[in-house]
Amino acid sequence: MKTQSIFPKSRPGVSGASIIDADFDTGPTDASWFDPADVREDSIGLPEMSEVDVVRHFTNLSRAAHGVDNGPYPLGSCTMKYNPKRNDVLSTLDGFAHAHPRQPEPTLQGLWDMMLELQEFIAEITGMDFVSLQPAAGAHGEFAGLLAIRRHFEQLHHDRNIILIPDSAHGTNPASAAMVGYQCKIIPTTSDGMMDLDAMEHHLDQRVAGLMLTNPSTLGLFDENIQKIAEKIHANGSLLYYDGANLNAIMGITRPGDMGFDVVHINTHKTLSTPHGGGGPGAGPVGVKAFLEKYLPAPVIRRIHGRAAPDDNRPMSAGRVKSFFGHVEVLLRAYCYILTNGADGLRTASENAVLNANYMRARLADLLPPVFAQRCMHECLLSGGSLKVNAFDFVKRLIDFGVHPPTLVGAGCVHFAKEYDAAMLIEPTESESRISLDFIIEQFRRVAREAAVAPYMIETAPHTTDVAKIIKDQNAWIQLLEATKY
Amino acid sequence: MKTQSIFPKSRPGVSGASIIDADFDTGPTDASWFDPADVREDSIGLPEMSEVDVVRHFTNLSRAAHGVDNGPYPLGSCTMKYNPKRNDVLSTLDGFAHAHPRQPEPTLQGLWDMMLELQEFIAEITGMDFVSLQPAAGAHGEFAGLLAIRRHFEQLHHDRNIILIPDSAHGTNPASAAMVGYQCKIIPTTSDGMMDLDAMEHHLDQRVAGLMLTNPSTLGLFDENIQKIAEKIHANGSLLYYDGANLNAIMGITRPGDMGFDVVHINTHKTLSTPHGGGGPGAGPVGVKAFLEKYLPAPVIRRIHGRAAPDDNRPMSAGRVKSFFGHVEVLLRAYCYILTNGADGLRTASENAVLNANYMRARLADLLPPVFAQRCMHECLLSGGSLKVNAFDFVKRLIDFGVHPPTLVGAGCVHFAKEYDAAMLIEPTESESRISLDFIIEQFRRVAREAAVAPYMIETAPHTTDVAKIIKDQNAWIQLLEATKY
Amino acid sequence: MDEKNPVNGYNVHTLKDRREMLDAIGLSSIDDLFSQIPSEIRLHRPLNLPPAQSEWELDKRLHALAAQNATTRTHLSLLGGGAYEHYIPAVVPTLTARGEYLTAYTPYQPEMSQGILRVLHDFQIVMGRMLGLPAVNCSVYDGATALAEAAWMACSITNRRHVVVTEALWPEYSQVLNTYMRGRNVTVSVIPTDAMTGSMDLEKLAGSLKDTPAAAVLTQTPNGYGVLEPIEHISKMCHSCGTLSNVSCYPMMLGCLKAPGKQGADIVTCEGQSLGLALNGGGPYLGVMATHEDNIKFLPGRIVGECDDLKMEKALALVKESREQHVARDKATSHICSNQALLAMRILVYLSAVGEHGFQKISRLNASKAHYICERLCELPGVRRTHTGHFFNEFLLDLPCETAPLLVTLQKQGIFGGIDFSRLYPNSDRKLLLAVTETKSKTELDRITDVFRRAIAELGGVIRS
Amino acid sequence: MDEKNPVNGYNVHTLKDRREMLDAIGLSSIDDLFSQIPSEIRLHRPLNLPPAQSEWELDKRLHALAAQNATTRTHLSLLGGGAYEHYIPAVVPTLTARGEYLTAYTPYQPEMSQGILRVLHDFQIVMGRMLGLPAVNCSVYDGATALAEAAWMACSITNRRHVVVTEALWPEYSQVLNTYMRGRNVTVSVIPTDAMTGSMDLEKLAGSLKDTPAAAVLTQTPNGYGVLEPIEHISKMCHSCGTLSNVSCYPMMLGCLKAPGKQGADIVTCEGQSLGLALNGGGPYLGVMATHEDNIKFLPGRIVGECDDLKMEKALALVKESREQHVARDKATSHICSNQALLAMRILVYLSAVGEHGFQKISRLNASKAHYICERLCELPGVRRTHTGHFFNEFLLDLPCETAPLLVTLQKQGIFGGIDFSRLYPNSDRKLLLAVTETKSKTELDRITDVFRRAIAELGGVIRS
Ligand SMILES: Cc1ncc(COP(=O)(O)O)c(C=O)c1O
Ligand SMILES: Cc1ncc(COP(=O)(O)O)c(C=O)c1O
Repeated sequence: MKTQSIFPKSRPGVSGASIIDADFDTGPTDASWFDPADVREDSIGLPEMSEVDVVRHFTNLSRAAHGVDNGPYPLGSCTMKYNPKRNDVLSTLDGFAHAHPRQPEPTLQGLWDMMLELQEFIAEITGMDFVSLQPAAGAHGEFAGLLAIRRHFEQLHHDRNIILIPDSAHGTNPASAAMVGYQCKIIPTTSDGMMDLDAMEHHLDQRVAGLMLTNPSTLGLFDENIQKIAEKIHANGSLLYYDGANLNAIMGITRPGDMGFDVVHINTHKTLSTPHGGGGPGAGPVGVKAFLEKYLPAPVIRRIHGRAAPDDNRPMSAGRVKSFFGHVEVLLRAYCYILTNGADGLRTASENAVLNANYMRARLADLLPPVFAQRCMHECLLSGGSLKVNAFDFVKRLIDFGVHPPTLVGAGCVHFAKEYDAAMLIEPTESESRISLDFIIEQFRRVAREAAVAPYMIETAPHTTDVAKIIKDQNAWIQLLEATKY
Repeated sequence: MKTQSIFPKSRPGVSGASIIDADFDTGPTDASWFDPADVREDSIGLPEMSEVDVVRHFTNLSRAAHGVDNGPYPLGSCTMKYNPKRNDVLSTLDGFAHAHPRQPEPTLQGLWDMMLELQEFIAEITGMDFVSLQPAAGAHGEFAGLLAIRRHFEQLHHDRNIILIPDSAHGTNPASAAMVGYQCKIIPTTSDGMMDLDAMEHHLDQRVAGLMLTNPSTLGLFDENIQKIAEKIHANGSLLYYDGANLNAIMGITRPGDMGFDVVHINTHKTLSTPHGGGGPGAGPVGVKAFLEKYLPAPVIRRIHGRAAPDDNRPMSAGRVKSFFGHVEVLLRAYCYILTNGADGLRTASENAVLNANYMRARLADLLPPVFAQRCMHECLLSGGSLKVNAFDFVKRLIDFGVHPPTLVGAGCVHFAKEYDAAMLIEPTESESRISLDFIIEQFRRVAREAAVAPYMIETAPHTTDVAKIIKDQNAWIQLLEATKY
Repeated sequence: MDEKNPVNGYNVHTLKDRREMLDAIGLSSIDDLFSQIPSEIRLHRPLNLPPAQSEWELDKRLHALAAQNATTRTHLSLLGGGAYEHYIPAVVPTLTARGEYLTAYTPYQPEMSQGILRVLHDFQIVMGRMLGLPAVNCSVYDGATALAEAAWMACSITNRRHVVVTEALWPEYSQVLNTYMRGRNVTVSVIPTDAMTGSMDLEKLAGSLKDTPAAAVLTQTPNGYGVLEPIEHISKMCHSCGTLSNVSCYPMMLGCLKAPGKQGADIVTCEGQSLGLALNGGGPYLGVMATHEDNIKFLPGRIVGECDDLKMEKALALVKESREQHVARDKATSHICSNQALLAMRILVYLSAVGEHGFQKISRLNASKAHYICERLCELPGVRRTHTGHFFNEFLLDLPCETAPLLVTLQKQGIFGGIDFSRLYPNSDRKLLLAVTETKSKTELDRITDVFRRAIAELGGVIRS
Repeated sequence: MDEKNPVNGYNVHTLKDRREMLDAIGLSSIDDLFSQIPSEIRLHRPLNLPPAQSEWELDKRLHALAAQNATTRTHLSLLGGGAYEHYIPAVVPTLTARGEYLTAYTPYQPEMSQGILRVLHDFQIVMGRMLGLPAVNCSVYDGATALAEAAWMACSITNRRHVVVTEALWPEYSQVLNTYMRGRNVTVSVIPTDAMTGSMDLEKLAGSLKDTPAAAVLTQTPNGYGVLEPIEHISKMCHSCGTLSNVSCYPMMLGCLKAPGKQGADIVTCEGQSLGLALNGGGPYLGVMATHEDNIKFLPGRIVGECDDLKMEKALALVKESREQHVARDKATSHICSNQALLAMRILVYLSAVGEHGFQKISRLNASKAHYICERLCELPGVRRTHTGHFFNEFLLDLPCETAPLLVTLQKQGIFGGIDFSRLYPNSDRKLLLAVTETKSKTELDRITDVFRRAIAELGGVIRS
C-alpha cells in the first residue's frame, strides 16, 4: 500500500494528548502579554487526531522502511553495522536525558567524567594526543579539524590556502574545506587504486595547507604509500588530515596517529555503532596531535583541579562550531560500544569487517570481478561491467530479496571517477554472520542468473515494494556530476 | 514469506551477548558443587546466534502479527482498545521494575501507596467496599471471588455447592466454579437476549451459593431485570457474582455494587487499557461488599498505623491464589489510565464505547441485521445468516482489508448458543475514531458486495497473509462443543 | 454531558461526530444510549476520583511513587526466595515491546498472527528442551499456580485425589497449592526434610507413599533451603507406586544441571521470572509446565501447534482447545484464559540472546559466585551453613546473632543481606537465606563479606563452636 | 589472535567460520588480511582500553555515571537560554525507536524507504506551516548552525558578504556565526538593543543598513533577554535595502504568535529541541530552516520531494541533490551530510501527538505560567523585570542581591533558579534569566516564589527603589 501523509487524516477538534491544567486553563491568550499585531489569529495547520491514530500512522509507516534491524545493509562506505540495543537504553537514562546544558558545572559530574574518558579512548584508538567531542557529524569534524589547521598557519603567519584532496574523497571533504575558506586541488587515483603520488607532488608547494586522506579509502583500499605521503607532506610544512569514516577497518591494527596524520575525525555513527536514524544524528569527534590542541573549538573537557570539567577558556581556539558540548546521547553509545568490546573486541570487529569484505569479494569474483587487484579492506569495489543489465537496475532487484543495495554512483554519497560508474561498493560490516553473508552472496548470484534469462524482471524491479522503481532525475544528476567535475 | 523457527538459524559457537567476568570465568563446573550424577553433560539445545540476528529474527516475525497499534481490532468481548504508550513507560520505571517482592516492607512504600490508591479507585468505579489486586487475570479473579463466597457459606455452615451461570457466560465462569468445587447449573437465554428468569427461579434452592452474571452480557445487552434478579438471589440467601469483563460499557454510568452484586472482578486488560501481549499478562482485581472482605486472599494492602502496607494476617482468608502481591506492572497501567482520564474521562470512554457499537450496528443493519432488537451496549451481535457466504469465511476476508475479524463461534473465546452460530460479535471500543469506524464499516460492506459476485474470493481468503486460511480441526471443535453441551 | 465537548484522556470524537453518530443511530442524546439501565441503579454523580492529569503531571506522580521504593538497583541485594535479580539484556524489552507483539490479542486469527504463534511455538520448544519434557504450554500465571495446576493434572491423570509435597516449598507455593487442592477436594500430605542434608527425607516419603496412593509427589529443587533434591531417586520411588513425579525447579540452574524431565520427572514446572523478566515488585511473572506427550490432554492453557492451511502448507495455530475453558467449560483442565504470553516471548528472546554458551556461562557464574561468598561468610566466626546438601546459588546460614538486627545493619550500608528465614518458615531463628546471581562482581561480594564481618562483630553474637 | 576464539562484544563468527572464510579467500591467517599495512605503522600491542564488560557491568557503570548528574527531574528547573524542559509524550520516543526508523540509513534507496521519506516529507510540511515559509530541509545540526548556514545562504542569494546581527543572540550562536562567517570571509556587524525595551535598537539598525549593504539582518526572537522582536518592522527595513530578514525563533511560541515567515522574514531558522526532544545535556538537537521556494537551491541539507515511479505513480525521494556535497562538492551549499533526521521524525510525531489544539494550549500555558511567576517575583522587594518589551516564557530580572549566591541558596532547596546572566553576557551583575514551561504546576511556582523570597531576604540584598 502506498504511504499516506498524516494531514488528510486530521480531524479538527480531536486531540490525542489531553493537556489539562486547571490552574491555568484560561482560554485565549491574555491581551496584555503580546503586541496584538503579533498574536496568532489563524490555526497553524497541525494534524489533529487521536493518540491511537497517531500510533497506527507511524507504526504502519515504519513498515515501509528497512533498517539494519530488518536485514543485511551492505551499503558501501556507510558501515551499516549492528546498533546494540543496550546502547539505546543506556544512552537515554534520566541522568543524561534530562540534564540541562546550562546547569551549574558541578551538577553534571557524570557527564564530564564520561566525556573525558571517551576523549581518552578515542585518542588511544586513533593514536592522537587530544580529542574534542563537540562536532555533530563527520563533516562537522572535518570543519573543526580544518579550522584548527587554518588557525595553526595563521599563528605561523603562513599564507597557505590550498587543501589537496584525492578524487575518491567523500563529498564532505571538499565541501568542508570550502567552508573553512580553502581552495581544493584534486589528486587523481592511479589504476591500482592508490592516490597518484606524482600528481600530489606536482601540487605540493608553499600554498598547500594540507592533504585530506581517507585510509583505507572509499575504494576499500589501504594506501600503502602512506608513510611516503606523510613524509612529503610534512617536509613541505603542510599537515595531514585523516577522514576517519573508514576507521572500522583498522581498530587495534593501525592508527592514523602512527601513520603520520596530524588531525583525525571519526564518525561514531559508522565505527562506534550509532544507529543512523534515517540520516542522523551522528557525532564527529576530532582528534589532533599536541601542537594543534589549543586550536580546537571551545569548550573541551579537561581535568581541572583533579576533576573533569568543561574548559571554556581557550583564547587560541578556532572558535565554536555548535551550541553546548556535543551530541551527548550519541557519544554515550560510542562509550558503551568501546566498553563492551574492549581492546580485543574492537580488534576482532575490524578483523571481521575486513574478513567479511574479502569473503564477499572472493565469492563474487566470477560474476563481479574486483575493480582492483589489491586485497580489499572493509569494503570491496566490484565491477558490474560484464553484467547483462546495468548496475543501477541490478541492485534494485536485490531489494525484492531482502538485501539493501550496495553503493553506486548516484545511489549513495560516494564519489567515483567516471571509469567506475558500473561499479558497486559493498561493505558487509563485521556484524554479518557467515549465514548472512552466504545469503547476500546467493541473492547477488540469483539476480545475475536472472539477468541472463529474464532481464525484464530486473529492469522493472523492485516488484515487492510499495512503489515501483523511482527514476528521479538520474540523467540530470549525471549531467550535474559532469558540470561540477574538476 | 512464511515465518521461520529460530532453531535452524542457530550456529553453535556463536554467542550474541558476550558474558565476561574475569574474576569467575573458571571454565567447567566445579566438581565439588554438585552431585556428579546431576551435572549436565550435553547441551540444552538453545539457539546460538549473534545479537543482530536475534534482533532481525524477532523484528521481522513481529511484522507477521497485528495489534491495536496496527489497525482496528473489533474483536467482540475482548475490548481491544488503545493501550497508551505513556503507561508502557511509567509502569516500567526502575523504582518498580527492580523492586524485589521480599524487600523489607518499609522499603516499598511507593508500591503500597499505589496499590492502596488503586484498590480505592476500583472500589469506587465498581461500587464495592473493598478490592484485592492479587488475581492474575479475569479467571483468577473469578476464582478468588468464588473462594470468598465459598468461605462465607462455610462460616455460616451452609452447604451450598451450586453456582448458576447463564449459557452466554464466558467459559472461565463455569471453569472457575468447578475449580472452587462448585457444580454449575446453566440458565438459558430468552429470545430477547436476557437471562431466562423463570429458569433461574426453577433452579434456585438452598443448594445455590450464587449466580455469576456479566452485565452487560457477552451478547452486548444490558440485562434490565438485574434488580429483580438481585432481589431473588438475595432472598434465597445466595450471592450475586459480577463478571466485570464488560465493565467498559458502564464506567461512571452504573456500578455493579449498586446493581446488587456482592462480588466483582474486573479485567484491567480490557477496561483499564493493559495491552494484551498476544495473550497476557493482564490482572483481575476482585472487589467485595464489606461482609466478604475478610475472606479475600492474603495479602491485601491496608492502611496500617497511618501507612499503606501489606496485611498478611488474615486468618479468615480463603487462601492465597498466587505468589506475592499481584501483577504490579499491569496494575500500574490501570492506575495511570484512571489518573489520565479522571471521572469525566472514564465516563466519556464508556459513552463512546457504547456510541461506537450502536453506530456500527445501525450502519450495518441492512447487511447484518442485529440478532436482538434491544439497543446494544459496548458490542453488538449481528446476524450473518443472510450472507451469501458463511460467516467464518466472511470475516477472514476482512483481514485482507486491514480489519481484524469480529468474534465468531470457534474464533474467539465466547460461547454462543447454537442458534447464533452465524452471528458476529463486534466491539469497536471507544478508541476508534469516526474515520476508523467508517473505514471498518466500508470493509464489511465491501466484503458483502464481493460475496454476491465473487464468493470464491471470500471462501479462499485471506489472500494477503503469510499463510492461507487455516482450517484447524473446526469440525472436531464443533463436535466437541456438542459433546460438552449442557 | 452532551452539551460540552467530551472529556477523555484519549479523545477520539468531536462533539459534532457524536451528534452525527447519534443521528445515524436515531437517538437524540448520549443519555438515550443508556436508557435500558434503570434509573434507580444509575450513578447520578461523577465518580469520586482524582482530577484528570496531563501526561507531565502523571509522569511526576509516578516518578515520585517509584522514588519511594528502594530496589535491587539502589541496594546490593542477596534476596531470592523464588524471585531473582538476573541480568536482562536490553534486546529483551526492546523486541517484545514492538507494538505488533504488545498490542495483539490471543492469536485467535492465526492467519494474521503467524509471528506471535511462531514465537510461542519456539517458546514451547525451548522450554521443552530446558525442562527435559516435550509437551509445554504457553504459560500459566506463575510458578506457584503452575505447581498447583500440575498437582491437579496428576490427579486427573492418575485418577487419585491425594498428593504428597515437600515441606520445603516456598511458603507461597504451599499456600497456593492448598487453596487450589481444597476446591478440587484433594488431600495434601507433607514430607519433612532431613535436618542435616536439608533435602527430602526419603524414608518418610517411602512411608507416606505406602500409606496412601498418591497422584504425585511434589518436589521443589533447589528447595526452600536452597538444597538440591535427588530427583532421579524420588522419581523412581514415585514410579514404583504409580505416582507421578512433579518437580518445580529454578530454571537458571539448568545450565549446570540435568533437566528434571531427563531425571524421571513426569511434570516439570517452573517460575520463569529468572529468564529475562524484571522483578517488578512480585509480578507479572509466569509459570511454565512441561510433561510427556501423552499427558497433553490434561495440560492447562494455550498450546500452539502445526496445522495445514488451504494450500496444504504448514502453518501455526492454537490447537487442542478441547481442554480449554472456552470449549470444555466446567470440564476444562483449568480456567486459565488470559495468561502470560508476552512474558513467554520474553523468555524466548532472552534465551536466544544469551544462547547456549552464554546461558551455561551465566548459570555457572551464579553457582561459582554463590559458592565463593558462602565460603567467605562461613569463615566468619559463628557463621556456618545449616545444611550439607548441595546447592546452586542460594543457601541457608546459621548466624551467631539475631537475624533481624543484622539485616538492619546491613541495610544501612546499602545491602539487602538476604531473607530472614523466620519470615518464611516458623521457628527459624538466627537463620539467613542468601541468593547470589551473576550480577554481583567479586568486589561487591568482598565488600558484602566485609560488611557482614563488621556487623556480626558489632552485634556481638554468641560464638558457636 | 588466530588461535583462540575471536573475542567481541557482538560475536558473529566461530573460529571455524573464520578459518573456512580465509580458505575461500585463499589466505592462511587473519594477519594476512592486513599484509598491505606496513609493519612500521602497525600497532604491535593491544589498545590501552578498559577490559570488555558484560552488559550488567556496563549497565551499572552507566547508571553510576548518570547518578552523578543532577537533572531537571531531580531539581525544579527554570533554566532556558536556548534549551527548554518541555513535556515529551511517551508516543514520541516509542514510535521513533522502532527499528525500521532507528537503524535505517539516509533513504538513498527510496523504493524501500517510503516510510521514512513520508515522515520527513510531512516534517517539512509541518515545519513550513509552523515557521510560515514553504521550503524546509530535513534538518541541520542545531539552532546555532542553522542560523550560521542561513547567514551564508543570504550571502549566496544576495551576493553580498556582510551580515548584520543582533547583540542579543545566545552567545553560542554568535560564536558559531563568527566561526562560520570567518571561513566564508563574511563580515559581521552587531546591532545593540534598546536598554529599556530590550528589543533591537532600530535606529542603529537603520544606520548600519545604510552604511554597508548587508546580505541579511539576523534577528533572534525571543532574543537573549527573552524579549520578542518586531519582526514585521525589521523585515520591512531589510527589504527596503535588498537585505534579507533572517529570523531565528523559539518554535514553542508559535502557538501564541504569528509565524515569522508570515511577518516578512525570508529565512526562518529554529532550534527544534523544544518540540519533543530531550535536553540530553545539550545534544543532539536539530536546526530547522525554512525559506521561500525561490531560495531552495541555496538551502543546505536533504530535501524530500515527490517524484514519479516507473508506473507513473507518485512516490517520494530525496530531490534537488545538486545543492549537496556529494554532487557539488566544494561548490555545495553546505558540507552537511549526516544530519538530525531521527529528531526531525520526533518533531513530527510530537506535533501530531499534541495536535493543533494541544500545541496552542501548551504554548499558552508557557506564556501564562511565565507571566504568573514573573508577576509574583516582581512583587518581592528589589526584584523587577529589566525590560519593558513583551516576552513569551523567558525574562530577565534585576535582583537586589548578587546572582551567584542566590542561585546557590535556591539549589540547596532543589531549585535551578535560572541562568546567572553574567555567564551569558559580560557586565550583567545582579541579573537572572528565568524560563518557565508548561511542566511547572502552580503549586511548584508558588513554592519557587516562596524560596526566592526567603533567599533574597537572607542574602540581605540592597533594596533598589
Ligand atoms: C568517507 C567519508 N567521509 C566523511 C563522511 C561524512 O560524515 P557525516 O555524514 O557524518 O558528516 C562520510 C559519511 O558518509 C564518509 O563516508
Ligand atoms: C466475559 C468474560 N469473562 C471472563 C473472562 C476471562 O478473563 P481472563 O482472560 O482475564 O481470565 C473474559 C476474557 O476474555 C471475558 O470476556
